Amino acid sequence: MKTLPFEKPIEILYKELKRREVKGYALMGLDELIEKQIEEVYKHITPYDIVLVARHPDRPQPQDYIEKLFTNFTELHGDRAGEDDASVIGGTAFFNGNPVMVIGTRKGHDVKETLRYHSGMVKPSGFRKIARLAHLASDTLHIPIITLVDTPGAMVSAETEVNGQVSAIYSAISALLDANVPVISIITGEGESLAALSLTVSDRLLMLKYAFFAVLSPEAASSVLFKNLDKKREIAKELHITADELLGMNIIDRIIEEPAGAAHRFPHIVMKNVKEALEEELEFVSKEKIDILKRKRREKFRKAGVYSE
Amino acid sequence: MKTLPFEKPIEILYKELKRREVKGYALMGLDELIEKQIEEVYKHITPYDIVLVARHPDRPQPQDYIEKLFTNFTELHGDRAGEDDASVIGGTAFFNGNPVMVIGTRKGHDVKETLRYHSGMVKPSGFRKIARLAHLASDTLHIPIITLVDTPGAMVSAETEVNGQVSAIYSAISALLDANVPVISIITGEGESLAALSLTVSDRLLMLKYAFFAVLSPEAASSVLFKNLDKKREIAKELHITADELLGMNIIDRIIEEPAGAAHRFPHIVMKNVKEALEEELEFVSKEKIDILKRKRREKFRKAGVYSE
Amino acid sequence: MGLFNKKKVVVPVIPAESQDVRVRCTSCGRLIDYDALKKNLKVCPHCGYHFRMSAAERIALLTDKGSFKEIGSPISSVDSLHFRDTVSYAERLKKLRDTIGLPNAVLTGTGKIDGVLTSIGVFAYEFLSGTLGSATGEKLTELFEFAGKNDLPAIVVFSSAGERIQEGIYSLMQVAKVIQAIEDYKKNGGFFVSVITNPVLGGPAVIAMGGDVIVAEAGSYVGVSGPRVSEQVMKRALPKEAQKVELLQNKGFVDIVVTRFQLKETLGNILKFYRRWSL
Amino acid sequence: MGLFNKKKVVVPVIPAESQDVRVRCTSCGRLIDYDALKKNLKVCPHCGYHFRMSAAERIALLTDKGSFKEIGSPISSVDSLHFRDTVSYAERLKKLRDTIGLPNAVLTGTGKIDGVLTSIGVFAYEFLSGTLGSATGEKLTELFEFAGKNDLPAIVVFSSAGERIQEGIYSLMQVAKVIQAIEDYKKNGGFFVSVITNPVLGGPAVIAMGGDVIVAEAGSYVGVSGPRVSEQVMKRALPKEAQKVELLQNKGFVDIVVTRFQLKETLGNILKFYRRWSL
Ligand SMILES: [Zn+2]
Ligand SMILES: [Zn+2]
Repeated sequence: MKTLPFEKPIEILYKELKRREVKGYALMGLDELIEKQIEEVYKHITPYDIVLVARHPDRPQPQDYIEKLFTNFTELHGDRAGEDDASVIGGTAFFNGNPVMVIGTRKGHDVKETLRYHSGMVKPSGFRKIARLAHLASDTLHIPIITLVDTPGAMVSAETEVNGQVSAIYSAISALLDANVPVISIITGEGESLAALSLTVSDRLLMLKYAFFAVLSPEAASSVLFKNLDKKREIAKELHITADELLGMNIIDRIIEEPAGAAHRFPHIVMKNVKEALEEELEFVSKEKIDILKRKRREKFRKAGVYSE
Repeated sequence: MKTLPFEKPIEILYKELKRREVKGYALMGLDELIEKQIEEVYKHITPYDIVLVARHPDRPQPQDYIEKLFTNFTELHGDRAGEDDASVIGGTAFFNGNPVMVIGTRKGHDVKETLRYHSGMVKPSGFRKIARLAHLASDTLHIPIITLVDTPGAMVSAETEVNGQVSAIYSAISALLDANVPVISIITGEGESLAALSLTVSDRLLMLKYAFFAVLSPEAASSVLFKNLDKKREIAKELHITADELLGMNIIDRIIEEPAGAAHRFPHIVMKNVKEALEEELEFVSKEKIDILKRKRREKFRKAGVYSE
Repeated sequence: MGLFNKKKVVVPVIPAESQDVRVRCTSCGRLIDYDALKKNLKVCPHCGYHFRMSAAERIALLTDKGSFKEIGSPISSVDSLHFRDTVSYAERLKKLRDTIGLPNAVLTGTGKIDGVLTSIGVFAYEFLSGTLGSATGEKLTELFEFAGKNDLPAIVVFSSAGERIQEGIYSLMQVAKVIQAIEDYKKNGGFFVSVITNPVLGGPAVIAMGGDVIVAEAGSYVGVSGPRVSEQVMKRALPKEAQKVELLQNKGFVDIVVTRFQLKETLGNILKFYRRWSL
Repeated sequence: MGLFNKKKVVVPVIPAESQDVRVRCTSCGRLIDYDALKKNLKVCPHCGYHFRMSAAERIALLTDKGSFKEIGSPISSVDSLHFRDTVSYAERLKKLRDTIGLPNAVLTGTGKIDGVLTSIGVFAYEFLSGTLGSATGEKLTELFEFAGKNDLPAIVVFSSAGERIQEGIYSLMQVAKVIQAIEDYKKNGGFFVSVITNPVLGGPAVIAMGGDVIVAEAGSYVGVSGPRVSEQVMKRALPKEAQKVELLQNKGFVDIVVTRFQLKETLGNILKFYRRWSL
């Protein structure tokens, strides 16, 4: 497992642990020490450290949650306009016995997957697929929509620009704004820029403890504001991108806990936490009338922002 | 001017006319003879002759009617999905002081134009443009739609198939079926196959005297049924493609007259006839309530076809 | 363009009660025992090539045993234009009624798929290549009207060479007629699942694109026209690969491509999601 | 890719009351008399390059003389996150209020265009590159609400570098907020005309795509992000041509591309078609 820079103190202990195991020495409480050290390290985690945790290649991604927490998943393909974007996965599935439409981004864990899903950067056809599946769930099947978000943003290339990237993003956002069914979103890892927005227009927005949600990546922000990447750590702090901060700002509705050491170390615990949170949220929205849910969703976006009159 | 095969008897007289003019001889009634000969030839015109007339390169095409009969034309471009198809021209314009959305196909008169508009064969983006402009006229601007049809059909190529030709045709047809404004269609030349259908879903369907409207071209029909082109003339008859026949079958609502010699010889007369017909039809649909128009449009298609119970 | 240069494959319809004991596979050329082929859902056991099925076979494949019931009155194609090509259309129709016993190119009814009651229409390719005539258009229209009235999902299994040339412009009109029925049905809460089997061309292909979900049988072709019309219109051959459902899935126009073995389960799985969540 | 290798051009904002008598054209490099440039609508008389206009100039260009009236109360951007980059955001805002006299990056009001009364919003690029902050989002939302209540068409002239980074996630939220306002407006019979001027990036570009008709000023660029963000995200430069409106018109995303000289007439011509036919 790749150790992140801020996890250095843990890495040394891990090495010692491995050495003792190999030589057959007694652990003498080293395992407990590691546990404590992990807690200590994660107690002082900074916003930019969280960005790195959120991007850890072994962190569970939306497709993993779909596989583990949903049954009867039928993947539906295509934007009906020229492409099927592999970075967006969506289809009908049962969650806890409830029929839902689940839509997620997909980054991939290894080089092969990463290449295939172009690192989870969403193409115009991906946004159009989101819009299409949202309409199908809302207008035809009448089933709730669950979105799972882990994306470094919309793809930016000559191809995606001339294929209508901005136009496609519009269609995804407006489809979810208008959905006549409950929408629950979970940011599981990276939640960057317009791509993240286009999947988080929802009635309930949840975030994993070590996920982040930002108008753009700290790297891009540093690049725009300072013309270099040196300030990405400082900017990460300025941007207010962590679950704790965003809950305080009323941008998100709930934090799904992760143990110290994060989801890449403890995927099963986090899966369970996501499952429980989703169960509760789905029960919650199921009890509300759709008119009231939609009114609240409307108000949430109508009121978004801070300004002075 | 290109003389068509069945017009041969006229060509000889034309040559004699030219010879006399060059030599300075008296015409001695030759011009009247020509007039009579034209009438005679067009009296015996066959369905396949009409196909050739409809395809005459000098025959006025939709873009010519737009230019001559409409004012303040603002061309609107694009399908919002990846392309602007030059074979479909559409936009807002005034006809006789009335704001309308006019949409036509475009074949081109010379080699350069023909290449640019790919002979009026409509691409997926063309059908999507038709759908988009129909929605704009119906749902946003609330202005009548006038379609002008002269097309050898939908383009069939690897590119158009993978860009969703059939899906795009569906969107054009359903947009016009559903339009909440009057739709008036005029077939001015070729009206072939699904491309012609997708522009003739209307409240009033008019045809020029020497236009034709067919499920597929006589050549293609001969090719499918006889595996060669030898029977195109016979099949043209079997298919019932002329304005006279289609009026009798209640497929079209009105024939716009052309003088013997047809629109390529007398464009000004035909332009005037089209203008008058369109004025009357627009007045007619303007007097009807849209609900009633739509109910009639629905019934027309609900009842389409002949079968036995 | 190497990808597009495969040879044209002619697909024979195997009569349900063939006298031949062995059949040569259209794709791999091997000889297959006919009974074995039938037991294998008419899929070549050697190469996986999907042979064509009749409408009756298709219904047996997809609906739960004994659950299929035809709906509506029988509606017959008629020779409205007194059309004649190599023979007269009237003669063709008479012969078809006598031999295959269908009055038009579509069979419509209700049935259960994995226990879910649905309305279903199946194109009969054995009836003039499943072409779309007036009677077929009327039956499809009635299917969607029936589905709407009875709050049922609608499935149509397509297989068609395109418009019924012998019915001229009436055939073309059916495309708009059926689309109108589909759009009405969908606007009033319907759920339409298109199933593409090999091949679906012309008007029926346009109609198939109305599916809320589009499922295709592996190796099928769907597109605006067949090779003859394409060559006539474009003055050049259409690369057949461009109409293959596997490619069209990548191009975003087909939701799911499955083999015949998975088709029923896939459809059942989708139907289970229709209006199952109580608002 | 030769098409995509043109050099990046930096576009200066020329202050309305410049002290310089001559300006060097960003595109052709020639010196232009400033008064002549202003008289030529800030279009280079040599090469046709369109210099940027301030919000006030844009309103003067498009609305009939004396017809423009601002709507709503002044709404100011605030430093909600106590954001600091090279300087603090609070300081930036103070300085902007003192120098250019705008409280946020958009000016909204009503005016006549060729005699047709319309609601109109104009992005002020001179206010932090027209970036989309909370105050800007609120003003745009109010514009569409006003247009809906008063049965007016809505025109927005876009020019923006994207999201207001200094307002963090609040800036991103404005994209959904304004789209919601646009969709409500359109559903209730509104008519929204987007005008793209150089450049429109990020969230504002997304919002601009909501236009029922999209008009663009010649030579403008519109797309998902600027060169710096693109390079950061993709690890390679974005060919700028891909965001050029002339290309995007061919790609079907822009209805009309016109020079600045034709812009007002074009808009007037479109507005004349709104609800002019009595049903
Ligand atoms: Zn085989
Ligand atoms: Zn210049």
